[in-house]
Amino acid sequence: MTLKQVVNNVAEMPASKKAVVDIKKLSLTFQTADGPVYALSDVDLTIEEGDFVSFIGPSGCGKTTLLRVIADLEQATGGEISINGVTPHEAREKRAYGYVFQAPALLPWRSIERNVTLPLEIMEISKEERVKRAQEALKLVELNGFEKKFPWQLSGGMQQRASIARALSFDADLLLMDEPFGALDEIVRDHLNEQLLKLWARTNKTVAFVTHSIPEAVYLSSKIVVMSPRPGRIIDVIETDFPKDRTLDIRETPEFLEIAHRVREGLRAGHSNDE
Amino acid sequence: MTLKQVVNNVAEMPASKKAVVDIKKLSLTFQTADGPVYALSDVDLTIEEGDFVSFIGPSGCGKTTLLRVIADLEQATGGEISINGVTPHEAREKRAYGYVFQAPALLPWRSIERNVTLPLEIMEISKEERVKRAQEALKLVELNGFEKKFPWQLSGGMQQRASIARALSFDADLLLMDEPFGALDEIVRDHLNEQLLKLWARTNKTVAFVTHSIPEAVYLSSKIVVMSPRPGRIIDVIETDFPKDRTLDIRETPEFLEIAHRVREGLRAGHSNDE
Amino acid sequence: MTWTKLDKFCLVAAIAALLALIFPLAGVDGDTGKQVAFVGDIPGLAVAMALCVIAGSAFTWLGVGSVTAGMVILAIAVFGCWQAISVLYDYGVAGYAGPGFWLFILSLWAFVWRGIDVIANFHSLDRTKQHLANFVVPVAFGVWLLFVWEVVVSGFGVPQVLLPPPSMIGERFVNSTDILAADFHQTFVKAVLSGYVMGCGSAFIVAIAVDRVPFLKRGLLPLGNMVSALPIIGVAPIMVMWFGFDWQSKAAVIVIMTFFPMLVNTVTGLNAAGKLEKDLMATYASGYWSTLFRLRLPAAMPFVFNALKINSTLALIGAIVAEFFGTPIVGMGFRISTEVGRMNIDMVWAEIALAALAGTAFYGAVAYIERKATSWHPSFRVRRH
Amino acid sequence: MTSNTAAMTGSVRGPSTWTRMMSGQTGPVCVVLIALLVLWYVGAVFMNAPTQIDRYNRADQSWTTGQLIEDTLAQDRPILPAPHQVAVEMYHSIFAIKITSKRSLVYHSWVTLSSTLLGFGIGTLLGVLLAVGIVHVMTLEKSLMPWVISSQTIPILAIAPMIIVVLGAIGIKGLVPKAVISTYLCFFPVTISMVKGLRSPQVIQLDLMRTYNASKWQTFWQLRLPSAMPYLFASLKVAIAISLVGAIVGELPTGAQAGLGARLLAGSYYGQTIQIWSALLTAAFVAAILVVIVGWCERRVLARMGVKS
Amino acid sequence: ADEVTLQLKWVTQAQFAGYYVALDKGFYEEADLDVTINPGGPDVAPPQVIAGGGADVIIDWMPSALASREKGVPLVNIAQPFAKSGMMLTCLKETGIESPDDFPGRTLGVWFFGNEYPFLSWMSKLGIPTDGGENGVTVLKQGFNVDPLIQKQADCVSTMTYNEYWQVIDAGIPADDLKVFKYEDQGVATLEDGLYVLEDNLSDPAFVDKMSRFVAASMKGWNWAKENPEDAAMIVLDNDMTGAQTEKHQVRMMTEIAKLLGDSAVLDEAAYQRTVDSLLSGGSDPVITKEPEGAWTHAVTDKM
Ligand SMILES: Nc1ncnc2c1ncn2[C@@H]1O[C@H](COP(=O)(O)OP(=O)(O)OP(=O)(O)O)[C@@H](O)[C@H]1O
Ligand SMILES: Nc1ncnc2c1ncn2[C@@H]1O[C@H](COP(=O)(O)OP(=O)(O)OP(=O)(O)O)[C@@H](O)[C@H]1O
Ligand SMILES: Cc1ncc(C[n+]2csc(CCO)c2C)c(N)n1
Ligand SMILES: [Mg+2]
Ligand SMILES: [Mg+2]
Repeated sequence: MTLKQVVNNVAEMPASKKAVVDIKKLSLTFQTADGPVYALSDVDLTIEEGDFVSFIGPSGCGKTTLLRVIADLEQATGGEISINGVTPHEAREKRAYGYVFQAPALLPWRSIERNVTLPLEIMEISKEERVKRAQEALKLVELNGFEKKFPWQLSGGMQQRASIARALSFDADLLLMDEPFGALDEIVRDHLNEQLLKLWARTNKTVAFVTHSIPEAVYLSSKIVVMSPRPGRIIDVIETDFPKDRTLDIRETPEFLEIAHRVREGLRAGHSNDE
Repeated sequence: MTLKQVVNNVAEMPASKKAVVDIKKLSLTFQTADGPVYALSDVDLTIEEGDFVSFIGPSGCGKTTLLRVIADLEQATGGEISINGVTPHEAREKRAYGYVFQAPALLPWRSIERNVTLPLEIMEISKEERVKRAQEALKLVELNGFEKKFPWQLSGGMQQRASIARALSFDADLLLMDEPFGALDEIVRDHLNEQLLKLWARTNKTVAFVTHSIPEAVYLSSKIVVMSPRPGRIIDVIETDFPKDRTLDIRETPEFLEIAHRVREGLRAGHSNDE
Repeated sequence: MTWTKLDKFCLVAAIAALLALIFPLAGVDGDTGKQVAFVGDIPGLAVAMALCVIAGSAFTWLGVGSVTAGMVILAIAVFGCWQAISVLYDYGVAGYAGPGFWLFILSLWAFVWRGIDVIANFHSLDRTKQHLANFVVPVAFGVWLLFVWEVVVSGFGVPQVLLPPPSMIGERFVNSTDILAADFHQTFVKAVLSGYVMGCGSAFIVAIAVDRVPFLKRGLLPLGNMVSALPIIGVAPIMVMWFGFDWQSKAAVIVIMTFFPMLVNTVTGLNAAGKLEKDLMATYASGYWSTLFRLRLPAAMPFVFNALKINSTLALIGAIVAEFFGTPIVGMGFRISTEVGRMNIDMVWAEIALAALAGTAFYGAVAYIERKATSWHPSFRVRRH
Repeated sequence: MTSNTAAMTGSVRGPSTWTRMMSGQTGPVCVVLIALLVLWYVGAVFMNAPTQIDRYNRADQSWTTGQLIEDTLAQDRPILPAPHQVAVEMYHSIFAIKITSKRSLVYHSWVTLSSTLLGFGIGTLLGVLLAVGIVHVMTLEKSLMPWVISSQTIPILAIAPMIIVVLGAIGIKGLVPKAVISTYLCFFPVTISMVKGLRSPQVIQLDLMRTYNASKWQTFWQLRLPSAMPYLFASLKVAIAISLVGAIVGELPTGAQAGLGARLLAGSYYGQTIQIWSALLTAAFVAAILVVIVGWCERRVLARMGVKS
Repeated sequence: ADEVTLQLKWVTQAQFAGYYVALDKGFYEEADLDVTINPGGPDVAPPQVIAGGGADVIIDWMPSALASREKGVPLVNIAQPFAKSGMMLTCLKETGIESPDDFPGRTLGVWFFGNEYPFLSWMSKLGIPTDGGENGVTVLKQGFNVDPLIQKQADCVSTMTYNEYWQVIDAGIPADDLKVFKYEDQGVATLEDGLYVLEDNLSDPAFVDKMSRFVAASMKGWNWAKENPEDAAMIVLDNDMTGAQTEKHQVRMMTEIAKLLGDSAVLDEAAYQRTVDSLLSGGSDPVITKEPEGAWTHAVTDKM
C-alpha cells in the first residue's frame, strides 16, 4: 500500500464520515404560464464526505434541477437542504463546489485557456499559478494545443471537455457534474472516467455526478441514485463497494453486472410508471 | 412477410441502389488566427440510397465537419462531393435533407410546438397539417404535453428530443443526425433507436448518423464509418448485414459483438496514433 | 438562355443609352429660342453613348461574372461621367439639360451600380486585395453620389445659394484650409472630444451605479430619460449662459446629448448576459465587480459600442448646433450660421464637408475599436449570408 | 401550525406601505426628485446671487442673507429660475388656460408631438428598411453604410433651412418638413442598432435556417427579426427622444411659429428664463412619456416572445 | 386676387406691424391682393427663401441684401419704409466705456448672420481690429438676447432701439447706468428693413403692378400703425403664434418703430449711397467688392 492509499483508507472509516449534502423532503415546483411543473417531490438524500454519487433517471426527471438546488442556483419550494451543515447559499459563497453544466457555457470572448482560468481569476490566484493549473487541467482532458483557440473553433466534445477542465482547475471539495461525458467517445470517456476516479481516490473529494450511462454510473460510483420521471422522486439508492482504486476490469465482474441490472430495472420501472 | 417488408426488400436490391452521397478525396482546412486546423483529409465515401451510415470517431476528429460539408454548411477546401448527383448547394436548395445539430438550437422565443413547426412553416405547409405533424413528431420523442412550453423550461434531454422532432417533422429522404441521442438515458435512447429503425425500414430513408456509442452504431447501421483523430480520415468502413427490421435482441448475437469489437479496435488504433 | 439569366442592370444601361441617342440632349435657350446642343456636335459624348449601348448589350448577354468585367464596366462609366461633365460646362448645357442627357445619366448609374456590385461581392484570401476592394466600394459609390449631385445641380440650374455643386465646394474647401483648420480645432478638438469623453464616461459610470444600486435604477433611470431628451435648442442657450461663450458650454451640451443613448444602451447591455453564464459565475460565488468585469461588461460591449457610435455623430451635431447660440467668432457652427447669412453657401458646405469628414473618421475609429474588441460577437463572424 | 401561521400573518400584516413604495418605482423616483429639487434651489440661490447683489449695489441698498435668498428665488429673469417659479409658470400655461390657446403649453406640445410622431414613424420605418437592406445586400452594406454614417455628421441645423426651402418650393409645407427633420435624426440609431441586431442570431441558428433552405425573407421573419428585438427597442427609446429634438429643431427654420421649439426660442429672444425652463421641462416630460410608452411596448412584445423576465 | 408671399426677417413683432395691420385691416384685400406673411427667425435667411421660390418679396437689411446680390441672388430694393437705423451698441457705464476710444481690449457682442456688416465697417472706420488682439476688440457672436451684458460676459452688446434695449432696462439696469452708441450717430448707419424682390420678375409689368399695390397697401398699414400704436400692437399679438409676446413690450416697440419710419416708401438715393460707401470701405474683408448696379429701383414706388 502506498502512502496515498493509506490516507484514503483513513478517510473511508465510517466514524469520520460527515454529511456533505443533506436533503430532507425536498420538493420543487416551477410555475409556468400553463400551470405548475412538479420537478422534484419528496427527495431525501444524504451524500457523505468522500462519496461518489451518480444520479441516473429518465430525461426530464429532475436530475439537473436537483444539482441546481444543491448549487443554490434554484430555490426549493419545500423541504430542507444543507451543504456541509450550512445553507446552499452560504456554501456557494464559500465556493464549496465546482459545477460542470450540461451545456459547455464557455464565454465566447475568452480563449479556451482564459475560459479555464476564469474561476481562478475570480478566486484571485496568481497569474503563474493560473496558467500552470490551466495547463494541467487541459492536459487532463486532452486539450493541450488548443489554449489559444476560441470556443466556436472547437468541436462539441472539445467544448464539453474545456468546461470540465474549468471545473477541475480550482480544487473544490465537492464536484457537481451534469452529464460531463455525454458528448465524448468511448475511448476518451473511459480515459476521463479513469482520471476522475484517480482524482477522487487521491483527494477524497465528494462528487455528485449525473449520467445516462448505466455502466459509467456503476463503474464510478460509491452510491447510485435512481430517479423516477416527473415529479422526480428517488426510487432506488444502490451502494457499491468496489475499492476506490478500482480499474476498468471490474466491469466484467458479476457484482458489476448485477448492480447494472438492478439500475436498469429501476429505470425501466420508472419509465413504465410514466406510461 | 408483410407487404411493407416486401417493399423494403425490393428497395434493397443491389441493382436499384444509387449513390446519395458521393465523396471523393475530400479535405477541409480551417484558417484560424494561429495557423490552419486540418479538420478533414482525403475522405472517400459513398452513401447509397437506403443506407444507414454511422460515423464514429474520437472527439474533435471531424464528424460534425463532414456532416456540415454534406449539408452545404461548410465548403470543402479540396476534393469533390455530390449529393444525389448534384452539388451540396443545389441539394440544399431542394431541401434534400433534415439535419439534427449536436446542440439543440431551438429558437428561444418560440414554444416547443412552434419550434417543431418552423421548417413546415418555411416550406409553406398548411396550418392544420403543421400541427398534425408536430403532434406526431412530438409524440414519437415522448414530448407530448410540452407543446406550449418554451425551450428554457425543458431539460437538456428534452430539448435534444425537441430538435429531433423538428428534423423528423418534415419528411426528408436524407437524414443527417449529429449525436442526436447523446443526452438521453438508456431507456429513452433504446426506444428512439427502435423508432428510428422502424422509420428507416418503413420509408427507405438514407441516414447519416454521428454517435459515440459503439453498440448504438452497430445496432442501427448498415455501414459503420470509423474515423481517426485530426486530420479526420476514414480508417475503417464496416458493413453489417442485419435485416432492416432487426430488434434489440441482435445485441446478444456473436456477430454483433464481433463488429463492436472491430469498431472498438479501430477507435483505439486511431487514438494511439494520436499519442 | 431565359431572360431571367440576363444581366438586368446592363440591359437598363444599354436601353437607356440607346434612348439617350434618340431623345434631345438639351432644352431650348430662353433667349435665343434654339436648342442648346446636339449629340451629333459632340464627338466625345457620342462615343461614350455608343460605348454604353455596345458594352451594355454585350454584358447583358455575357453577364458580369468577374472583377475584370466589373472594372471594364466602371472604366466605361468613368469615361461617360467625364463626357457628361464636359457637355455641361464646355458645351453650355448647364441649366438646359434635356431628357437625352438624363437618360445617359441613368445608363451610367446602372453601370456604376453593377460594377460596384461585383467588387462588393469580391472575396479573396489575399488580405490586401480584400482591403482594397472594401475600400474602393464606398469611395466609388461616394464619387458617384458627388457626380450625380454635380450633374443635377448644374443640369437643372439650381441656384447656388440653395445648393452649390460639389466642384465649387471643393474649390472653396481647398482655398480656405486655414479657416477650416481653426474652426475644426475650436469645435472638434476642444468641444467635441471633451464633451464626448465626459458624456459617455459619466453615462457609463451612472449606468453601472444604476445597475449596482437598484434604488437608483428605479429612481434615476426614469428621470435620466428626461434629462437627456431635453431639446438641444433649449439647453444650448442655458449652457451658454452658465458656462460662457467658449467651448465649455458646447461640451456641456454634448454631455447632455450623449448621456441618454449611452445610459440606455449600457443598462440594456448589462442585462444581456445569458442565464447559464450568470449561473456559472454564481457557482464561483463571483462577487458583483468580478461578475461585472468578467461576464456582464464583455457581454454588454456590443451595446456599449452601439452607443459610442451613435454618440460620435451626435456629439458633432451637438457642438455645431450649440454654436448657433453664442460663441467666439471661430468654430464650425459659427462659420456655418454666419456664412448662411452672407449667402456664402459654398463655404457653408465646405464646413459641412469638414464635419462629415471628421465625423465619419471619428465613427470609423470607434467602429475599428469595436471590431477589435468584440470580434467574438456573431455579427462579425457570419459573413456568408 | 396552522393557527400559528395565521397569528403571524395577523400580526405582521405584510410589508408596510412605506417599504412597498420604496421597492416600487414611485418611492425612489420621489426621493431622487426631492434630492434634485434641493440641489436646484441651492443652485438657484448661488447662480442668481451675483446679479442680485449687483442690483442691491446699484440701488445702494443694504441687504441680509435671508433677504438675498428670498430675492434670488423671485427674480424676473433669473439665470436659474427656482423650481416653484417654473412650476407656477407651467401651471399657468398648462392648466389655467384653454388648451387651444396659443399661450397653452398643451397646444404647443401637441404641435411638436404631431411632427415628432410622424417623424418617428417614418424614421423607424426607414431605419429598419435600411438595416434590412444593409444586412442582406453586400453591395449596400459596403457602399451605403459609410454614407449613412456621414449623413449623420452633417449638422442638421445647417441644412434644415435648405430642406425647408426646397420642400417648400415643391409645395410641401406644414407638418411634413418638420417631420422630415425628425426622420433624418432618428432613423440613424435605428439603422445602427438593427444592423447589429439582425446580425446577432447564433451561427448555429442561421445554419439551421440554411438546412431548411429558408429564403432570406423567411430567415428574416423567423430568426433575424426576433433576435433583433432587444436591439430594436433600445434604439427606439433613443430614437423617439431624438425625434422630439428633431421636431423642435425643425421648428426653427419654419419661422418658429408654434410648438415647444418656438416657445423655447421666444423665451430665448426675450431672456425669459422661466419660460425657457417651463418649455424645456414640458419637452422633457413629453419625451419621458414617449420613452415610457416605448418601454411598455417592449415589455409586451418580449413577454409574448416568452422571454424570461 | 393676386397672391403675394412676404418673408419677414425676424419673428412676428411690432417691427413688422405695418404689414400685419394691412393684412388685418383688409388693406391688402382692397388692393386685390391675397397676402401670406411668413415669419422669420434666427435660422431663416430671407434671400435663400426667395431664391428657392418660397416668397415673392422679402424684408431684409441692405448690407445683407447687397451681399446676397453679389453672391448671385439678384435682389432689388423696391421700397424702403424704414428711413433710419435702429441699431446701437449698448454698454454698461460701470465698465468705464465713454467713447469708441475705450473699445480696444473690450469684449463686444455682435449679431452675425449677415447683420455684422454695419459693425465691421464701423470698426474699420475706427481702425480697431476685431481679431481679439491687444489693441483690438474681442468679438462674441451674440445670441438672440442681451444676457451677455447682464451677466457681464460682454462689455457691450448689440441692441435695437425698439427691442433689446428695453430688455436691458427690464432686466433692472436703469438707463443712467448704460452708455449707448447709435450707429445713426456714429455715421455708419445702414438701411434696414427694406422690401426686396428678384430682378428677373421686374421685367414683368404685371408683377410690378402687383408690387406697387402691395407697397401702397403696406404703407397704408404703416401709417395706420403709427397713428394707433396700441391697436397695432394688439394686431401683432393676435398674429403671434408662439403666444410669447407681451402687450407692454409690443406697444413700446411700436412707439420706437414709428420713430424710424420715413415719410414714404421711396428709397432715398443718398441714404443708399451712404450705405454702399460704408460697406465698400469695410476694411480687409469688405462686404461687397464693387459698386452694385441695379440694386434698387423706383419703378414700383413710382407706379403707386
Ligand atoms: N469554425 C472553426 N474554426 C476553426 N476550427 C474549427 C472550426 N470548427 C471546427 N474546428 C476544428 O475542426 C476539428 C473537427 O471539429 P468537428 O466539430 O468536426 O469534430 P467532431 O468530430 O464533431 O467532434 P465531437 O465529437 O467532439 O463533436 C476540431 O479540431 C475543431 O477544433
Ligand atoms: N425553468 C424552468 N421552468 C419550468 N420548468 C422547468 C424549468 N427547468 C426545468 N423544468 C422542468 O423540470 C423538469 C426537470 O428538468 P431537469 O432539467 O431537472 O431534467 P433532467 O433530469 O436534468 O433531464 P435531462 O436528462 O434531460 O437533462 C422538466 O420536466 C422540465 O421541463
Ligand atoms: C441670429 C440673429 N441674427 C440677427 C439678429 C438681429 N436682428 C435681425 S432683425 C432684428 C430685430 C429684432 O429685434 C434683429 C435684432 C439677431 N438678433 N439674431
Ligand atoms: Mg439535465
Ligand atoms: Mg461534433
